[in-house]
Amino acid sequence: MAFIVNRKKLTLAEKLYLPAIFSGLAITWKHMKRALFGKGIITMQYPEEKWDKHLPEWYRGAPTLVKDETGRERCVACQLCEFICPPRAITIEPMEIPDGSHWRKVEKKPRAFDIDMARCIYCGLCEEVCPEQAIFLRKDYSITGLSRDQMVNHKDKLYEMGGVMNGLVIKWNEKK
Amino acid sequence: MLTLSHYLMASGILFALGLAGVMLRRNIIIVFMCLEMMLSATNLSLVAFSRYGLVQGHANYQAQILVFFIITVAAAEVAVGLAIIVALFRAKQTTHSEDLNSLKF
Amino acid sequence: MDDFSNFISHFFSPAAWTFLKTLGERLMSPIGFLIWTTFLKSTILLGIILGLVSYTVYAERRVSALIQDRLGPNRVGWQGLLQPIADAAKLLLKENFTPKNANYFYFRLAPKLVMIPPILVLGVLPFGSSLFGVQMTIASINVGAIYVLAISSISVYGIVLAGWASNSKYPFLGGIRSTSQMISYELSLALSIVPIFMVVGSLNLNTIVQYQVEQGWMIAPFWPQGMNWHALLHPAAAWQAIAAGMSLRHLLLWIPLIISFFIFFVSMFAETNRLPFDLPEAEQELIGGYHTEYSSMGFALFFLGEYTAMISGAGVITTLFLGGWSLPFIPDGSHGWVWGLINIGAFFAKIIALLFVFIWVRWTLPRFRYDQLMKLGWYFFFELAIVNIFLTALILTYVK
Amino acid sequence: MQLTLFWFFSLLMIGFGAGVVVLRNPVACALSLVASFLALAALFVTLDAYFIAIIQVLVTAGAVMVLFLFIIMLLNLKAEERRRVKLSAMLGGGLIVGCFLELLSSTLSTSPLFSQPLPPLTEPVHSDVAMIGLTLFHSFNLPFQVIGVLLLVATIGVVLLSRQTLK
Repeated sequence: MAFIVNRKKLTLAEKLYLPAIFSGLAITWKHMKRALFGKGIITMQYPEEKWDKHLPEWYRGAPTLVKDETGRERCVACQLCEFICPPRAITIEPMEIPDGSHWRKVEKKPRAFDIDMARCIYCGLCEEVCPEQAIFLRKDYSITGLSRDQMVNHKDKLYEMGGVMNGLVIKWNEKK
Repeated sequence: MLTLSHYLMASGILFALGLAGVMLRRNIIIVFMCLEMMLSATNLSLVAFSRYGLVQGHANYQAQILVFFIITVAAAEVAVGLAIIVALFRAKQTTHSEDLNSLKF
Repeated sequence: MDDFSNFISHFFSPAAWTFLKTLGERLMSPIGFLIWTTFLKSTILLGIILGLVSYTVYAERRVSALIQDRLGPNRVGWQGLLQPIADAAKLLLKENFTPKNANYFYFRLAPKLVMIPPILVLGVLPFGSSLFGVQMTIASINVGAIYVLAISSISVYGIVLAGWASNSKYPFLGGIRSTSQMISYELSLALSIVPIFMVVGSLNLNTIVQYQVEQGWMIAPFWPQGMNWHALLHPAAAWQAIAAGMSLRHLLLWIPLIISFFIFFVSMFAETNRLPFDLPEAEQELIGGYHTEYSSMGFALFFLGEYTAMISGAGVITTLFLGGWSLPFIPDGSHGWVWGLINIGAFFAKIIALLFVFIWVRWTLPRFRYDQLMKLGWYFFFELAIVNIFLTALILTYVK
Repeated sequence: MQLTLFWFFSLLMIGFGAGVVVLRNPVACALSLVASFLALAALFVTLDAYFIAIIQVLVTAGAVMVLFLFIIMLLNLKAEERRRVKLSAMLGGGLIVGCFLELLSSTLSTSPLFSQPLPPLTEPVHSDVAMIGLTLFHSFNLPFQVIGVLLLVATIGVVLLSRQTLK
C-alpha cells in the first residue's frame, strides 16, 4: 500500500536558506575553534600512539599457531581449517609423526603450514573450527610486506608469533 | 606604416572566409559559426573606420555604437538560431543542411 | 652621488662603463622604467600568488580537518608546512597518463586553458597603493572591471574541453554542467556589480579603490576624507568623520551595495566551482567530473587553476567591495615605502581572510541540486541584480 | 610596433578563421572561432577601442561561443565524415569569394583616404567607455530601447522554441 508522506510546508525563513546556512557556519566554526586548541580531536598519531590498549575483546588479527606448555605442536594436521578457509589462504602439508617420537600419542603433525596473509580476510573461521585449539587470531594489525612472498607466513613464523598457550582444550567444555 | 586599407583587407579576408564557410560547409552549426565570423569581420572594419575617421581628434564613437548594436543583435540571433537548430535536431536527428529538404515535418 | 659614480667607474674599463651608463639611462627613461618595473611587478606577484596557491591547498586540508575534529597533514615539516612541496614533488614524479581514446591535443591543452585566465585576471588588480612612486597595478586600464568579467568568462573553455577530450562519461557530464552553470551565473555576476560602477562612475579598478579610500569601503561606507591618521590622534575628529559619513545618501546606498556584495560573493562561488556549486566536479556523483581522467601534472594544473581562480576571485571581491589595499587610518604609499608595504600586506590579508571564508563555507554546506542551482541563478539572483540596479539609480537620482 | 602587432594578430585571426572552415570536428571549429575572436579583440585594442574589444571577448567569446559548444555537445555531433564537397559548390564559392576580394582590393586602391596613416588621438577628456555611454544615450536612445525589446522578443522566442512539443 502506498503511503504518501506529506511534505512539510516550509516557513519563509526556511525557504530563504540563509538562517540555516548561518547556523551551519556557526556549528562548523565552533568545532574548528575547539579543535584549534587541541580539544575534541579524535585523531590518533599512529606510529607514536598505538591502538593496542583499546583493541576490543573480539578483535581479529593475524592467525597464528600455538604450542602447549610442554612444547608440543597442538596442530594435528586435520586440515579442517584449510577446508573451511573462505579465501583459501591456508595450505597444510601433513606428515605422520614417526614411531618412537616423544609426541607419538597423536598421529599427524603439519610438515608445512602456510597462511597467505595477502589472501586472509580475518574471518576467524579457522579459529572457530579448530578441534584442538591450535590456531588463534592474534590482536595484531599493520601486517605488511614488500612482496607476495613476504606476505606468506610459514610454520616457523606462525609458531614464533603464536607462542605458548597453556591449559587444556577448553572448547568442548564451554560449548560456545 | 599602418594604413586603413590594412585593417579593411584583414576584415575583408575574414569576411570572405566566413562566406566560403557558409557556402562549402554542410553542418548548420558550422554555417552558423561562419555567419558569426562574417558579422565580426564587419565589426573590425567599423572600428577601423571609427579610428581613422577622427571627429575633433577623438575616435568616431558612432561607429563603435553600431558595433555594439551588431554584437547585441548577433547574440540574440545566436540564441534564437541555436534554439531552432535544437528543435530541428529533435525532429530530424540531423544537422546537415542537405538532409533538411522538406519544408514541413 | 656623482662622487659615488666616479668612484665606481674606476672598477670598469671605459667601454664597459659607458655601456653601463647608457644601460642605466635606458632603464631610467620613461618607457624603459615602465617595462622593467612591470616585468618585476608581474614576476613578484606571480611568485606570491603561486606560493599562496600551494598554501591555500594546505590550508584547505588543515581547516577541513579542524572543522571535522581531525588534525590534517602535520608530518612534513613543522605542523606539515612543507606538505605542498611534497605534494608537488609527488605529482611531478607520477606518470602522465593519457587514456587511449582521448583526443590527445585537446586533452593536453585543457589544463593549460584552466590555468591561464585566473592569472590574466591578476594583471588588472591593484594589489597595493604605490611603492617608491611605482603604482602597484600591473596594468591600470579603464575597462578593468569588465576585463575581469570577460577573462573569467573564458575560463570555462578549459573545463569544457577537458570534459569533451577525455572521451569518457563522467568528465563529459562535468563539462556540460560547467557550461550551463557558467552561463547562468555570468549574468548575475556582471549585473550585480553595475551599482558600483554607477556609484563610482568608472570601470577602472584603481579609481574604484581610490573612491573607497576616500568615501569608505563599499560594504561599510561610513567615512569620508577625514578618516586619516591625524584623526587617530584626535578621536573627536575621527568621530566627526564617521558622523559626517552618515548622510542619508550613504546610508541608503548601503542597501543596494550590500545586496550586490551578496550576489557577487555567491556567484563567485559558482564561478570558481566551489562547494555549494561544485557540480562540474562533484566527487560523489561524477567521480571528480572533468578531471577524472587526468593524472600527474595535468591534474595538478587543474588543481592550481581552481585555487588561482579562487585567489583572483577573492582579489576581485576585495578590490570591489572591501576597499582593496586600503585600511582606515593607514596612509597610502606616497607617504613612505613602509606604508606602501603595509598596503600590499593589507590587500593580501583581506584575500587570505576571504579564502578562509571560501574554505569554511566549503566544509559546511552541502551541494546544491542541479535544478536548484539553475533556479537560484535564473529566478532569484538575476532578478535581484536588475532590481538592485534600479534601486541604485533611484537613490542616486533622488537623494542628494 | 603597431604594425608588428597588427600583422601578428591579423595572421592569427585569419589562420584560426580558416580553421573554422577547414577543420572537420565541430568542437575544434568552435574553439578555432574562439581563438579567432580573441585575436580580433586584440586588433580592436590596436585601434584603441578598448571597450569594444572587451565586449567582444565578454559577449562573443565568453557567452555566445560557450552556447555553441554547449549545443554541439548536447547534440553530440561527431566529426562529420568527409562528405565529398560538391565541385560546383566549391567552384561557385571560390568564384564569389575571389570576386569579392578582387573587388575589395580594387576599391581600396582607388582613394588615397584608404592609405592614410594612423592619425594621432588627442588626449581624451573622458574614458572611451564614458564616451560610448554618452553617445549611446544622447544620440541613439531610441535604437537602444528597440534593441532591448528585440532581446526580450528573442528570449520569449527561445523559450517557446525550446518547449518539448511544438504546437
